[in-house]
Amino acid sequence: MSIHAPEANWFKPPSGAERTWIGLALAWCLVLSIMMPYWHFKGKQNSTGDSYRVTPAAFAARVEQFVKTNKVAEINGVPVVEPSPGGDAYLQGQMWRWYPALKLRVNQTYRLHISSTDLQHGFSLQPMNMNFQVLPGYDHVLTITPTMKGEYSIVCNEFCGIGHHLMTGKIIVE
Amino acid sequence: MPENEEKAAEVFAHEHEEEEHKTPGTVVLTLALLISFAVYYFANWKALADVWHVR
Amino acid sequence: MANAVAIPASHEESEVITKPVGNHAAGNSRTCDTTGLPVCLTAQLFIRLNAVLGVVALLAGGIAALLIALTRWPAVHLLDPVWYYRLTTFHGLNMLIFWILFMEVGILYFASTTLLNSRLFSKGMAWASFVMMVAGAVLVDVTILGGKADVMMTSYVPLKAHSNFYLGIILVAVGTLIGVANFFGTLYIAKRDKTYAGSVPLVVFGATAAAIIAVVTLLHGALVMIPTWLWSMDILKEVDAGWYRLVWWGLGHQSQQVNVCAMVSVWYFLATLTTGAKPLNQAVCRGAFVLYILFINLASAHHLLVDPGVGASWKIWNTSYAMYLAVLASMIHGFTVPASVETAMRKKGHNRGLFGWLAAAPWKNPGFSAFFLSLLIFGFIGGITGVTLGTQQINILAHNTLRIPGHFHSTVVGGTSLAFMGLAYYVVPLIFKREYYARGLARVQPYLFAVGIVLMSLGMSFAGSYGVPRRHWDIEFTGAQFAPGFGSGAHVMLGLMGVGAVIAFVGLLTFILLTVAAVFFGKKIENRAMTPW
Amino acid sequence: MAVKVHPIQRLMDNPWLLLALGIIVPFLSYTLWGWIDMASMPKATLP
Repeated sequence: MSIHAPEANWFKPPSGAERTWIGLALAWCLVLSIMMPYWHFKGKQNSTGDSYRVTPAAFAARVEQFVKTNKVAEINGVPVVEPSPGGDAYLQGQMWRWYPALKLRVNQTYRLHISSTDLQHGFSLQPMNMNFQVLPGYDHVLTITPTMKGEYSIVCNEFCGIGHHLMTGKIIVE
Repeated sequence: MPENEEKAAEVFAHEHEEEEHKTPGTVVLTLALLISFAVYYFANWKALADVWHVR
Repeated sequence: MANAVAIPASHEESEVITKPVGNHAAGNSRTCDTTGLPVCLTAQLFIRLNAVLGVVALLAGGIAALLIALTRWPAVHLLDPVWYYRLTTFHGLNMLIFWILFMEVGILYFASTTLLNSRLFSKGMAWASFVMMVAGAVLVDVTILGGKADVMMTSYVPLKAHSNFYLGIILVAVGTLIGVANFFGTLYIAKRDKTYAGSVPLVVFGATAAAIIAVVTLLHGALVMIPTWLWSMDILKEVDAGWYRLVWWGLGHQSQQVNVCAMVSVWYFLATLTTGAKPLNQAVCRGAFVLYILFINLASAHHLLVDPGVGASWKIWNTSYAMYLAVLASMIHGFTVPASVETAMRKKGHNRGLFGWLAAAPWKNPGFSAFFLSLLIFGFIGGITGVTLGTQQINILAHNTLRIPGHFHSTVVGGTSLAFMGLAYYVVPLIFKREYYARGLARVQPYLFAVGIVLMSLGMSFAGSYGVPRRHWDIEFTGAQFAPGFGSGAHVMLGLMGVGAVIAFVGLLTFILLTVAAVFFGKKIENRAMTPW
Repeated sequence: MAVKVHPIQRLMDNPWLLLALGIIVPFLSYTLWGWIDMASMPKATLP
């Protein structure tokens, strides 16, 4: 009984169906654990946590400079900025907007720096549905390659105060 | 010594026999779990392979 | 009992044992008329107190649950944003922390006294623990409802709440830690006083695993909450956002691993109580608990898989709980628990076909149905989604979407809470010594709750697969600069979630009303066994 | 009567050893390693 003390010498190796199941489960667990390193080397989607320490002020200044030099248009009063293919792009999360809007070329790779100047935010690209955490003080660098053309929205999926659900942004891929 | 060991093995084998349980229903239940697990898990890898490349 | 001096018991406890037994003082223990197990009356008092407070927290959190679910159901969209975010904070803390911790301290007291035939280590510590937990929980709830802590359960810095919010959590954590220490103290005196021979029973072993994980959890809680509390009072200048997340999840996720351990112990307990099941192999069951103790806490990394600051090696190693050894443990329990029931039922002659034993199981006993449904929901929905979401790269698709609450509502609610409800159907007759009214309703209640939670979890999970964020007031983005919007599929799923939530709430309310009625007004059980379910 | 107890059973019968291991393993693997990762994060150069 599981509520009474077991017999004095209860240790015995598993047997029968129980033993088979443990073997099967262990094999499945090994498959699970091999999948991650496998994808790390062979897969195209990885979150490696590439990041650098940065002050919010320094990051905001760099974003401003990026907007000034690379702005190509404006939508809804938000500057649309086009980084050079293969280069660095900057995105600032703040209460409550993603700044600026980005214009990227399909199948080009960018180093997308994301950080926050106030609270924690959640970068959530829709309807592609890719999600990354954004922290103040951390320059989170995603080496990203858009593989499909289209207009994508960024929503915030980390609670950041009362206007959280209004925090949106845009990425256009051409 | 070998005799003792033999005896011990015998006792163990005997206990073993007594303790053998038949649980075919549980086996089917857990196999169903394993199969649904594998289907959901690999469907997610497939979905992941379809999004933008990132590192 | 034969040569006990016949002193009439002065109060309701008619079967109180009036001479010292084992390490119990005279008049401080009784024998349960149903199970024949010894009950320490000090432990009994605190099991009752903790159970009552647990149910109060469950009711508070449950009302909030209904309101926020009706807000996230786009067709209803009930609350304004302020109260939506406020009650989401309130719901999380009352359900995930208070309800569960109160119940778990009660379970620890029960397992270490009754099942080990021992007295409780310290009445003073039990009081200290209880008072601190209640004070902390009240402080947190008052601060939240007063609008001074709209920070979600996670209170990620630099989002700041009133200092009383952090103080309340510290009080709850320290109070729980004292309760856990009381458990370890009882383990120690039981061994010293030789109240049992050989190894502890399996349920006590599982409770020990839960207690060990609780220690790790609460140490992380102290480590993160004390600096944050100082920061909220401007004594400390800054708490780093990444550091906070790392240590906070050592509290936030690990506390849920305490639930897993406690729940599995309750499965074994209820399986024994309702079907006479006994574990096929003690070494296998205990070995699985040891794997939990060693590795399950690494799963806190699941929350940091798309975070900056921690590298890929750390993420992969920890998210796999060191090669998925804790998943292996759950899969082992997932076999041994039903296998023990199957063996017990077959021994009783229910041998027809593959599932004759299952069909003949006591499905009308809410203790059994709650336990078995908990097992199925936890395994098939909670386990599978959890491991998938917790895969380092797959997390890119899931982080902070509704898939996350979809997962943990099937583990913590469909799993742990449902199992604890099943436990209550025995705790009330055996510890409160009261009968349930409306037993027909009690028989239906676990099914009602389970169906609601399954619909709700699946609705959330699949809405999250469409990208719907968690903790989000308006997925129509009314008034936002860019309005992403979500398709009809997401809306259907959110509707499913809403319907499920309403059904689950009805099930929850049924449970609470039945239990409150039984505890305060139920027919007393004196000198007789409980009416079997 | 001295019964030979299997070493694994002896380990499982010792809650204090399990408590120590249960604290040390996650602390080293999750918490300390995590801190080291964060502390060794370089400063941003922002090209």
